[in-house]
Amino acid sequence: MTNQEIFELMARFDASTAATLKLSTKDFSLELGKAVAAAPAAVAVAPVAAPAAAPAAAPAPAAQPEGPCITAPLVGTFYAASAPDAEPFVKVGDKVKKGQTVCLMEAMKMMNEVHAPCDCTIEAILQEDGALVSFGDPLIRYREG
Amino acid sequence: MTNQEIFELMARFDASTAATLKLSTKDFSLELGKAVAAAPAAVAVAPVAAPAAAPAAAPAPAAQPEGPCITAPLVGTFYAASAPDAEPFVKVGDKVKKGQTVCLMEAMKMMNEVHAPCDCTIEAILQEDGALVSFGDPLIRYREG
Amino acid sequence: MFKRILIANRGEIAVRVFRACRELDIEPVVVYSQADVNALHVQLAERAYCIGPARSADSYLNVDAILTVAKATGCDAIHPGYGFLSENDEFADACAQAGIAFIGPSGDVIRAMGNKAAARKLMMSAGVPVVPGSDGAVETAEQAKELADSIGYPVLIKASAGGGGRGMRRVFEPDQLIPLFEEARSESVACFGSGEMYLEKLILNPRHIEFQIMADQQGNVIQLGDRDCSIQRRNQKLIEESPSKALTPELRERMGAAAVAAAKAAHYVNAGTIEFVLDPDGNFYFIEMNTRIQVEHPVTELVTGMDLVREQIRIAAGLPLSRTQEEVVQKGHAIECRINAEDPAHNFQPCPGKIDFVHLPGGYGVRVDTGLYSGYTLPPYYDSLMAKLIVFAPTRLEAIRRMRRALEELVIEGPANNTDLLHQIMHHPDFVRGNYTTGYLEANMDTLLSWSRVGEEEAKA
Amino acid sequence: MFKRILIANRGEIAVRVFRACRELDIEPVVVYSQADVNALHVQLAERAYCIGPARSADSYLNVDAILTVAKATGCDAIHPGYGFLSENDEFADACAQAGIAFIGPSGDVIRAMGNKAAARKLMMSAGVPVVPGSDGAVETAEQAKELADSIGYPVLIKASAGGGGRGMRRVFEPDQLIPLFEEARSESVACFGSGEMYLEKLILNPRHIEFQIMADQQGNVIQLGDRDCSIQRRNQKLIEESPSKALTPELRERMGAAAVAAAKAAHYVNAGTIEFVLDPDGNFYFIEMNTRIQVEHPVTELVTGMDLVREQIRIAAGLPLSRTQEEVVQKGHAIECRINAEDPAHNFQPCPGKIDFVHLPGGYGVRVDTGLYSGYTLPPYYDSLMAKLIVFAPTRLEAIRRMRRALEELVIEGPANNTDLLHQIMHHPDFVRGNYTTGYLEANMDTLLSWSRVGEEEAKA
Repeated sequence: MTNQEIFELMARFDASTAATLKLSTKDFSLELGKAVAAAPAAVAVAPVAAPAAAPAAAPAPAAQPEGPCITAPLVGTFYAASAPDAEPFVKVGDKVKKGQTVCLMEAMKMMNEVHAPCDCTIEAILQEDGALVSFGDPLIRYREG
Repeated sequence: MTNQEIFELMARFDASTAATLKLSTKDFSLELGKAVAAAPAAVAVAPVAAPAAAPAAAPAPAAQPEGPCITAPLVGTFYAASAPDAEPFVKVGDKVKKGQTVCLMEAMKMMNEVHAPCDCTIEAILQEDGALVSFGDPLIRYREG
Repeated sequence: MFKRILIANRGEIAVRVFRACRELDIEPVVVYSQADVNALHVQLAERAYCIGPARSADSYLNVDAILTVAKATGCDAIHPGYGFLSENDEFADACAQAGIAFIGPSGDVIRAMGNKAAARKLMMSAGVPVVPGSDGAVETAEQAKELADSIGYPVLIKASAGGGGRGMRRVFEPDQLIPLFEEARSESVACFGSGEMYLEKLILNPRHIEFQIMADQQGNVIQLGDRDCSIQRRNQKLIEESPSKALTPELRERMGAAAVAAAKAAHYVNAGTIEFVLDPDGNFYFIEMNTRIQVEHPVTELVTGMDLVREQIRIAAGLPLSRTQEEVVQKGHAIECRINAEDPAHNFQPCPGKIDFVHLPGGYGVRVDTGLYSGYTLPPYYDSLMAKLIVFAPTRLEAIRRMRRALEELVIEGPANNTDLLHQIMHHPDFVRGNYTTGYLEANMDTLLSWSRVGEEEAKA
Repeated sequence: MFKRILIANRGEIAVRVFRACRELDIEPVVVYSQADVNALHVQLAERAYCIGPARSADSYLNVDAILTVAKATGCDAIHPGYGFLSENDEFADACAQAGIAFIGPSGDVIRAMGNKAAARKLMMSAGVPVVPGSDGAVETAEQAKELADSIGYPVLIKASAGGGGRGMRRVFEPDQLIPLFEEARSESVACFGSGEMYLEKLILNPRHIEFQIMADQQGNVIQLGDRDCSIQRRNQKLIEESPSKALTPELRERMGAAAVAAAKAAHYVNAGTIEFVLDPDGNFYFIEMNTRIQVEHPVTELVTGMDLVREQIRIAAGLPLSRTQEEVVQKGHAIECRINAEDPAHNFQPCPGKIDFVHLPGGYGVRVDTGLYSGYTLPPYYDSLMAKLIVFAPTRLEAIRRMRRALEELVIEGPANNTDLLHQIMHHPDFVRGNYTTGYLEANMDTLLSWSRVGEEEAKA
């Protein structure tokens, strides 16, 4: 890709409403991003309520943790251990085998085991024991190997 | 101004929502403009009405003519000549003196003479004879000298 | 009264129910699919939970996920909105088993009214007119002739296995009955391998008229007047109004009484709708009962001054109806237009995508129910309803004029939509006169589209 | 009926009048200053003319420019909105001379009601109570004492040249009258070089109650009920509601009758407002008459179901009132909040500027009148009113809850505004009980602001 081609791409990108552009070919890759944040989507937040009826502030979306994560396969309650007084399935630093149970998710009184997707090392437990967790939310961060 | 400073300015400008930037100091001037049009302002246009009640399409804002213009000093009716059958005050190509009457604007049955702001050559008559013209709208384009 | 309600829906109806909860000081809990993370109902809510991926079957139809959230958040009721799980008898049962109030009728009632044949029988027993027909299969052409002679012509012969017009014949003359019946049966055998045939009266140029019902757990049933929903495209309603121009006070009275009788026969509880077809001679026939809140409920709210979603919640909480039949008065005129992300000029192809800019109409007598905002991206996975524009005025003509100006104010930059088509209909002589049937849109589509094209060219010129 | 109306205003009221014109099939012509080229009323209009630069005196107050456009475009009427030329008697005269209907009362009526002393005398002659006082200057302290004794304490002594509290004294005890009078007079002489003094009854903890009047050219006068506008800051109304919680049916009846008597005495035509103060004992006194449509007219529209701007236009066209007094029924409860671009935390400093994003509330019982749209820049030259949020519900408490949820839905990204303050007021026990006077805001400002700060900190945490 010549510089001239890149400039053309940049110009098209500037004129479009896209916020990011990523392009990669065999021997070349380019990333463009606009400085202006996509404000409107985040904007429709209710004004702060009066103390008399103050609802809790809307839960901030969980910060995207760095590194791969095991995510919730369904909406439900997260349990780190098989029973309230039992040892957690995994702790930070544990090395686990692919398929090993790392936590439970309860939905409709059914306990669903969540398994490690590969041999890996546990880097962080991202949910509180007993918390209601949305579908797709990150549960446990890991590092392969 | 060093190039470094200009680059910084450009970066700030990119990140802002401003559409144009003009800067001038004693011995330096800079203009920046964004390619993306300020969409929202032009957007609140009523959908096309049905034929039964079809209103005329909203008058497009007069295209900004190139070159300096004599603009309407008040809202009123534009007259190119002193009477319906008289010769127009000026024609395209005429050379006029500063202060010379170039057209009339009628408001409240009062005729207001519009004068040339400098010695100049008439380049275009931008309004129809007898048209209602908004305050500030261009009437006559001219070239100095 | 309930403490916390889970709203098991999305789009404008989720926002509608959310508002009713806030106004009753009930905490709303909302759920959403991964495709709806930026939806307005999620933005508004303090408590929102993702229940699955975009596909409805995995999220908004996912009973386990919804009940899990309801229980974990301590909800004592679930509002199903319309569509999705709203007429799912098993979901209503599951809510009841979980000790959570389902804001709607019981699973038994949903089941009973969901079975067309059973519902038809129930209505007949309650003295509610149904479209006359064979009440099951007719064995021979002679039986069919006998039946057709007794119910009167024209009649419609239908193969029970039929579809797409195959095995179907309209019969206008008695002497055509037997040959056409045989023809239809042969076609059905050839196409579907079955010769089972039905017969029913063919209603020409019908209106779709429905009555809003509200019934409490104490056994009180009231009707809140009629809605004319005849402006449809392939059974999808586009414009609804109340009251209908087709009904005389006497006919309205009789149809309302039939609607109440229908609801009572079904032991109905909560909000429901009795749908009728009305022929040009003023004969009306029950078609079906919708056991949920309808998209078009706001027109009834505006003419009766009664908040139907609030009333639904009160009823589910065990409170009696807030009005008697005598206290329900239809006043003024309301019209609703459905703004859909679909392109009328291209066979109503759905047009999801980013809404770059939206400006909604406002002012006196205008109501907008929507999940749109500037910058919102309409996902491609669900229906194309973007917004409901509802107007109210003392008379029908004033309401039409108000709707015109509201449509003129509406600006949606981004996906194509049907705003212009709706605006053309508001100027069409047959609509203005109130002289339309369910065939209106098909019959006038070409005219309406050509008006739009002319308008577009004028705007460009 | 008129063919074409020029709207001689800007902002939300220009949009309001524009809508009324469209709904009556009257062509609206709008005018604007150079600062308003992107304003909503200009965007909506087919015919829009710039009448001058930003400064009001050169544009919206420019009588020649406005009449020039009206004549050149063939307008047969002018709607002045509120503010600007709406109570300018000479403009009303000029319209009449130009053969263009001024949508409001005649110049003579505007003049008569604009002169406070003359209006006061007229009201007294019509038997309408006015604040008891000296009806002109009092010469000596002894005369003042005699008058004060007759009208009862407390009284207010005022220097006719006074201002900012100088030369003003409140007198609660008879024996304080003479010394305080002398003191005030000395102060006035020292400060303003004048010793001319007035005296009037001091109304403690008053409510501001006003009645909407509508009068046709045939001499019929009706009143459309009351509005309570006591939530004010420095005489700027912030929240208005109808009906007032302070009035008994009997008192409402008497005040309404007084309002009609006042309008009849003034030979009033078109929409007007009679403003009263109401003391805690139920005594009411005329203060002034506003000879135009008011900002807060929508609350009356919602409780009476009567379109006031439409009615104004009909009256100006010579049509009789569309309702008799008996046909006017106040039903339900309406509240209006004025959303202003001003920062309550910084002494209500005006905050014009770019509106990056706006999301307006909607749904049942919510009306928004505004000129805002996403991307609009609020110019610094005019008043700070951005939007009016008006709700309607069967009862006052339901209306308050609806207003809370509407305020919660409202999002304005850009200039600071008073949304949060209004939301706090909707939760304040005195407001919820309807227990407030014109002193409410000053007395509770600190509490309300501290609530907002707590809320902000919680939101951050």
